[in-house]
Amino acid sequence: MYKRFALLFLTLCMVMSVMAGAVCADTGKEAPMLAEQVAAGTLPPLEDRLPVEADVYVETEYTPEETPSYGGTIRTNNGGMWYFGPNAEEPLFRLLDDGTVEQNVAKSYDLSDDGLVYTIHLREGMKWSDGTPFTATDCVYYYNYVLVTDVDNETGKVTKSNAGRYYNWYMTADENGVMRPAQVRYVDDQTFTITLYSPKPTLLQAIAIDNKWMFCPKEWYKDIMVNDASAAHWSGESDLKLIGGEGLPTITEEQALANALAKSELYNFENAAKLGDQLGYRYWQYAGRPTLRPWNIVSPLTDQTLVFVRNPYYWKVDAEGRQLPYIDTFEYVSMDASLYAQEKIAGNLDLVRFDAADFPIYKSSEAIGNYTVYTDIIPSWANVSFEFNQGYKDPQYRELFANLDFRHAVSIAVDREEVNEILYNGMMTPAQFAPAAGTAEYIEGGPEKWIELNVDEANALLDGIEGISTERNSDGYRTFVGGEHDGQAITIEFETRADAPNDAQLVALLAKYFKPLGLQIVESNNTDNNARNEKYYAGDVYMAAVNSSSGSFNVMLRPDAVAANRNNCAFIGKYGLEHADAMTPEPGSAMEEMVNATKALISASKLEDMQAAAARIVKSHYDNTWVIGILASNKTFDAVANRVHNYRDGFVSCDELRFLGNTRPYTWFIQD
Amino acid sequence: MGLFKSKNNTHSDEKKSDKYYYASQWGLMARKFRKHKLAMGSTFVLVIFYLTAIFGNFIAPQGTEQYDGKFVNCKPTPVHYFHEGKFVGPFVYGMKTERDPVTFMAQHVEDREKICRIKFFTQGDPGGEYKWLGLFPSNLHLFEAEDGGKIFLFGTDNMGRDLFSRVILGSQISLFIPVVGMLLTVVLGLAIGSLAGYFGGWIDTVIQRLIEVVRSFPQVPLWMALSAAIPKTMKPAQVFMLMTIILSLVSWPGLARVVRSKFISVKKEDFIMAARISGAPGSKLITRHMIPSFLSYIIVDMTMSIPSLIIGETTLSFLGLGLRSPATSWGVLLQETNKLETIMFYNWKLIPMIFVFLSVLAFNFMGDGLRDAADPYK
Amino acid sequence: MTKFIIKKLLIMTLTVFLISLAVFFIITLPPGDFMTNYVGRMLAAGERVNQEEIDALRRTYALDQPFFVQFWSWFSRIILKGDFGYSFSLSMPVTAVIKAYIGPTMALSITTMIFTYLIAIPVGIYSAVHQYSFGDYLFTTVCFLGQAVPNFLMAILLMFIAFRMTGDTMLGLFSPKYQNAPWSWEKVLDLLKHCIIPVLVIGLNNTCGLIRTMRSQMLDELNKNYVMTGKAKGMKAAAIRYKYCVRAAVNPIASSIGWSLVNIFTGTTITAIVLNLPSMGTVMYNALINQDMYLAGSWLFLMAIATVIGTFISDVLLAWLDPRARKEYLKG
Amino acid sequence: MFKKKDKKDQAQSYEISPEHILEVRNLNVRISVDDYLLHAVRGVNFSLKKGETLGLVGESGCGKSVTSKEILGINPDNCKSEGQILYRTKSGKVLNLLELEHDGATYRAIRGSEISMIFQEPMTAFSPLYTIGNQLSEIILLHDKNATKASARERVLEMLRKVGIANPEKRIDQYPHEFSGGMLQRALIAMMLCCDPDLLIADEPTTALDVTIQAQILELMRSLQKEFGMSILFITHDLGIVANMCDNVAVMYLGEIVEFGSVRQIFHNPCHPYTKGLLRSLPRMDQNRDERLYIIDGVVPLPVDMHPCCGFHDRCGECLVGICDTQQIPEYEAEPGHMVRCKLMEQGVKHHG
Repeated sequence: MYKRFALLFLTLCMVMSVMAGAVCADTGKEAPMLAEQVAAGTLPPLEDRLPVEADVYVETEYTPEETPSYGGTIRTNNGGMWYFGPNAEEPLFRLLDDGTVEQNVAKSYDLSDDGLVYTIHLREGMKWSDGTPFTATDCVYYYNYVLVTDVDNETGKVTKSNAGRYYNWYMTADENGVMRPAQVRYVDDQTFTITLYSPKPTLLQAIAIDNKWMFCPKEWYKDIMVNDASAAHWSGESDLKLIGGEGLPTITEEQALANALAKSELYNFENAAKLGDQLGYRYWQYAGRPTLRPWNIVSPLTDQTLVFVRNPYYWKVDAEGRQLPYIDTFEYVSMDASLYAQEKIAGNLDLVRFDAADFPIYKSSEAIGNYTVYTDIIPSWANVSFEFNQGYKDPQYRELFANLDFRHAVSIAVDREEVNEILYNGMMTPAQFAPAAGTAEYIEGGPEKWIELNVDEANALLDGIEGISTERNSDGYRTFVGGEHDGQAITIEFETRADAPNDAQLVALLAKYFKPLGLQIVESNNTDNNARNEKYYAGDVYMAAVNSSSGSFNVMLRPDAVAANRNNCAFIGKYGLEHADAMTPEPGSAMEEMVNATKALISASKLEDMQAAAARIVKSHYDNTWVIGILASNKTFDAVANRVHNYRDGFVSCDELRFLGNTRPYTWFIQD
Repeated sequence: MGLFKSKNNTHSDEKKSDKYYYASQWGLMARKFRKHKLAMGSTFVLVIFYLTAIFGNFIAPQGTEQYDGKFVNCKPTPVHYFHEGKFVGPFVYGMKTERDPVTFMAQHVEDREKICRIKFFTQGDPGGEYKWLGLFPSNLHLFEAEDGGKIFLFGTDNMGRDLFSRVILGSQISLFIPVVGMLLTVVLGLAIGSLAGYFGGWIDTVIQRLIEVVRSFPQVPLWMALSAAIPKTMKPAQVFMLMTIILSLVSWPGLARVVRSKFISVKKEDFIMAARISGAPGSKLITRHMIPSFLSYIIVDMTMSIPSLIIGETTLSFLGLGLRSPATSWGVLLQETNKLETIMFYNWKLIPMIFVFLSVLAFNFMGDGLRDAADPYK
Repeated sequence: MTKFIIKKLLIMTLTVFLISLAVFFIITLPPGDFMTNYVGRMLAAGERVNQEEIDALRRTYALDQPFFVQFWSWFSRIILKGDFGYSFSLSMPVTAVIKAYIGPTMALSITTMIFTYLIAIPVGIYSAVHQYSFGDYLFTTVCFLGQAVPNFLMAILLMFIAFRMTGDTMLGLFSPKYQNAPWSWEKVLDLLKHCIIPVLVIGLNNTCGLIRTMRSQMLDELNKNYVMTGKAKGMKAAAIRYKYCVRAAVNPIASSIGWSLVNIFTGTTITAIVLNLPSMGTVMYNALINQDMYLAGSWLFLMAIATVIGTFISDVLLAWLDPRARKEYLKG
Repeated sequence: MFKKKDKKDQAQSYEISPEHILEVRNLNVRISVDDYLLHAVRGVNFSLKKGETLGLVGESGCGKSVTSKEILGINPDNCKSEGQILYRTKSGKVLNLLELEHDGATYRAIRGSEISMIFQEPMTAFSPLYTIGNQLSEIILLHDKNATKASARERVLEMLRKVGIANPEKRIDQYPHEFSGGMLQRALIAMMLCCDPDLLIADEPTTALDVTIQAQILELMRSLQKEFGMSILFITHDLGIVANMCDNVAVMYLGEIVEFGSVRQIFHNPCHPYTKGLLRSLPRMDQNRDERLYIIDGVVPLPVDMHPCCGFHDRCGECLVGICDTQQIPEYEAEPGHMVRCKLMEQGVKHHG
């Protein structure tokens, strides 16, 4: 009896191992799912899909130690477009941890001696995910027709704020000091040039950080982008010359909308601006739009689970010549943030990112959930912080927020140790918002400034501020004196993020800490992060935020999160230069120095000037504590299923390096 | 037929059957109700719950805003009576917090060396001050551990707040919103229903349409929509009032409809006819004759409607659409249990659920008992 | 009958109109008109919005007009174009959102309803016929308990139990494995497995209510005089029960199908939020939290309409099932 | 003890007087209500001849309905009975009905076809959900194995005609709510006579109807009795009807038969104070208009915790303190066939007036 059973068992094992072997031990150069299509004749063979051999991108650095297998699905939470976007991002040049760039979509570049003309070389035979060729036309078209759409012919100034939306990497000062957009020109199918008005030593980094996708499929866009061919182009040149081919058809707004809708039901937009914004800028959310990415979305954005499937024309191979990526499918499941941990533990998510707050639960459940906790490095100034919108629309609140004593008072009213214990399991250290010791931008005493708890001093500071009362109303709050809000309690609303339950708790704690100061704190919860971001973009509709600014990876290369530039930087608010109707700071104010330093950084054409401007920005933070830091830690964590291989422990995770994208997900593979 | 008219029985002795026969309607109800053991038990439980809620600030060791950052997610502290075999009365051991070096999980362990006796009727810590019934300022608390000892009967939440205190303070909201809401419902339902039933005609038509419209709204989503519109800066007391209004706004039509139909049927009955013919004014007719004739029904119906109001409030708060922390209600407390890992690691946070469960069950049973008692045919 | 239906339909139209008025009022409840939001979004999209444009938009949405004009602009767009407005949090027309979620919501609701009736009617009959038996006490107790636990707690508890038993929390409608697999028996089984908890949670409350109603209806009927007549005729007790009592007791229950479906429909709201189901409930919740009132309002409106239609179905069913009611309805 | 077994081949056989169709011997019924045990029927004896009408008279709550339903075996399950109810079936066999299982085949075959019953409230005696025809033909289909739907319908039409329902072809397909009370009672009678029963129990069949209809229904019953030759057990509290309809009368009080006799005996020589009271409380044509109607003090008490006594003692004007309230009162024969259960009948007991 037992013998027979054992025999059966053995046979079963053998059958299974043979089957498993059939899946794992494939030595093919492409994924089985693609090989099937090739065999069926629905897809060209691999060599026709890759760029010419000399131009294929060979990924050597991240080659796994074990033999990788193709296939499988990775399932993670849907953290919004800025979570699933960067995971599969392919920029023209890729920014590296040390601040330099390397080849990516572009094969190489040449720089003229005067530092004004960049010649970019592309890969021959490279294709969009729908199989159409990717050429220099696509880059030139993108720049001239999608990115820079409305420039004044006379002055060369960008008139529509659409362009201001992105960090204006292409704006340089001409001989008269007027900022003018670069000229981007077609040379041949594998070559285009970028011509500047004055040198910009960090141009490639700027492109790598701020305009990663400096290309789009022209053929796909030409009849859905509004184009008034009768009017002269902003650069004064004909379409023909710009994009190196035949001219573009005339497309009215109605035609554009109709054509888009004809392409797919998913492209149902109410106006051309929306269409341009969604399909041109946030394109990776829309199924059917060809990309150069390793995985493309195939499901409508409304689906609960967004599915990204491999790009058969992906142009990277590993050291052995196998086409990347290894993993077939990425799934992003929408769910309430409170469910992440349990779904991770239950094994329904392969990857979840979390911070110190949840560390004990994830770490304790590693064995149950069959996953490993990895630690990532984040180059932050502070992980836990809060800040007030300096550009808030209400003048009385704006004046209060602008008062340094006010910020000093609230900073020393926070019991940092307690926040650490309650919210972060004591895993962080109390710190002000400043570059950490050991970094190039470090200022002596920066992280330690104003972090000693002293409620009495805080109250004394507030008592000294004009325009607010020293005595409290019946609820125990200070009120405004004079002005529109005369007699009303000072009530500050903090925006919190959807997927960060700790935000709400932090606000609750702040409310407790500020109650003795006589300040009322309320929380404004946003269930989806887009909603919060939109408020930031509007600049003047939110009052204050928690855990919004985390600092900068490198102020010179990426000032946005700490300088007066962006329209989504919480403390800057409407002072952000990207706002079409940006506020002008009062002469002589601290904010003016911040704005001027930012302007200096943007317009600098020499490396030293840039460094000097960056230092001014850091100093402004040191002097003004624009953002009030609470705790710092340079760590964040990932819980990754054990079946996912070739994941990197200790990688640097930040926006500039595209978060998880910095681990190059196309080199991950799954082995059950 | 009036063949034999009943008179006071001259021979009547104190026999059970006689009491059974001659008791008034209310006496009969009370008698029947007392016999319903489950209903009596439930009433007892509810009385205790409500008394606890009324004396909540005194019984709860902590106020709503108090917390202890050193004891986050602490499991319930056991109360001891014997130390090393010797009886010392109720006491808790001192508590030390350690963190696991690998997982950083906080572990709150008893310090067997340190004995903190439990004192009764003590002055609480600063922050525990309250005004009893909103009138009498006090900081007297039922019990407290000596020498800075920590006593968390139900453990603590993720802010280091004593769950026992919060359950009790939460009951002030969770148990009173339904009752106040119910009372509002009764007032609205009675007023509107009797208007429609008594006057009839176009008033009836208009009210009936109104009832139909309100009844067409699904209860929970409408609650959700209305609660979502409550401004966040509102004080808990105002939110409380708004919540009761919202709850009753949705539930009055049910009662109004019943009252209306009862009115119409009662209107035809002889004793109302008689009163009307004898010239009793309309208002007197309604309050003296008509409403008492189905008062028992209303009481039963209202008792039975409280559970859904309790569940409604709990659900809304749970979803973050009702009260917000630090104000507390059972729903607010249950917000934390939205996660599996909470149940896995901190199962004591489910304790508030027991109270929701018990109070709903108790109201159901009490309503059942009342209904059986009010039904003359059972 | 036709006259009755037409009359009911006319009243229904009036009710729907009044409902839409109430819904629109709720839409306008949150502070700050939706224009504030809209302008915010426009700015976010990189638009420079000037006063002229804002004014133009206000005119389109009739925001500069009194309440009733605004209402009419909203209402007429729904009636004439099927346009429910625009969801700002999801950046798409409300109609598209509803289209995407209505399927699963309906499927789940109908499954739950079938389950509800399949369980409630037999159990109610059993309980009534075997009044005060062990089974009766058991079911009655379960019903009481079932009604005492809020939906969301039941969902969490079942989720925990499922996790302890199977190692999976059974969230959503499919396991990761089958999420995007083509349809197969395994996938159907997987779907059914995932339906257990939602159906139980959504249905339990309703089922408990229905069991109790069915039981008391049945008890009522069992004590009616015609039962005596039947016995006097020489009918078997069971035959009387099934021919007369059950038929009579089921009538009000069967005719409650209309609003029962709506009950379940809305019951999914809370459960879906907790169990992460692809249902309108989750969408509505997020819309409410974000004060995306066009989306939330439309959903509320649809549910109210569903209730009206459900009530209508119930009325017609009752008239059809019960000769007395039929007569009464026909009369007036 | 009270459990009934439906034994097809009963070992015990019963004998009853050949002219009797029904004999009730020492019937006791106890009903448990809440935590009380009501002794609703206490040692009732009576018999019924073929073709005879027996009136069962008494106030509400005296046990007459319970007695009649016990004969048919349709009392609810909380009723426990002992004694004997002996019935001669159409086939001539004598059965003790109390031994039959309530829902058993034997009993069911008797109900409706041999013993029928018509009820007090015809409006609720029909299910509102089925047509009159459906409910009437059902009884035929149940008892007549050879009946088809068509033949049953024919029979129903015939019966409806017989009970005086106009336009039966139309009426047969109507629902009960489309009938008036009197019509429904006619329909009920038609239903119960469909199978030509030997014994008809009429439980206050006219109480819920108005006076003119009452007379019509009584007339109908009388004529049908002549035609079908059945016995009738007529339950009522209306002595006027008894005088019209019955041959014999049994007066019940608190579960006991306190007086039994022919109509003439009861009306002309009432012996029990209760019977006298009942008769005195009847309005009479020769009564002075200003004179108030006679009223018996008190109400029927509940038969709970019964100790040996005359049930009427606390309402009786002639009560013998120390005897009536402490002793079980035996039956006395006032004249042949006239039984009275009253201590006053005993020789030497002083009359109080």
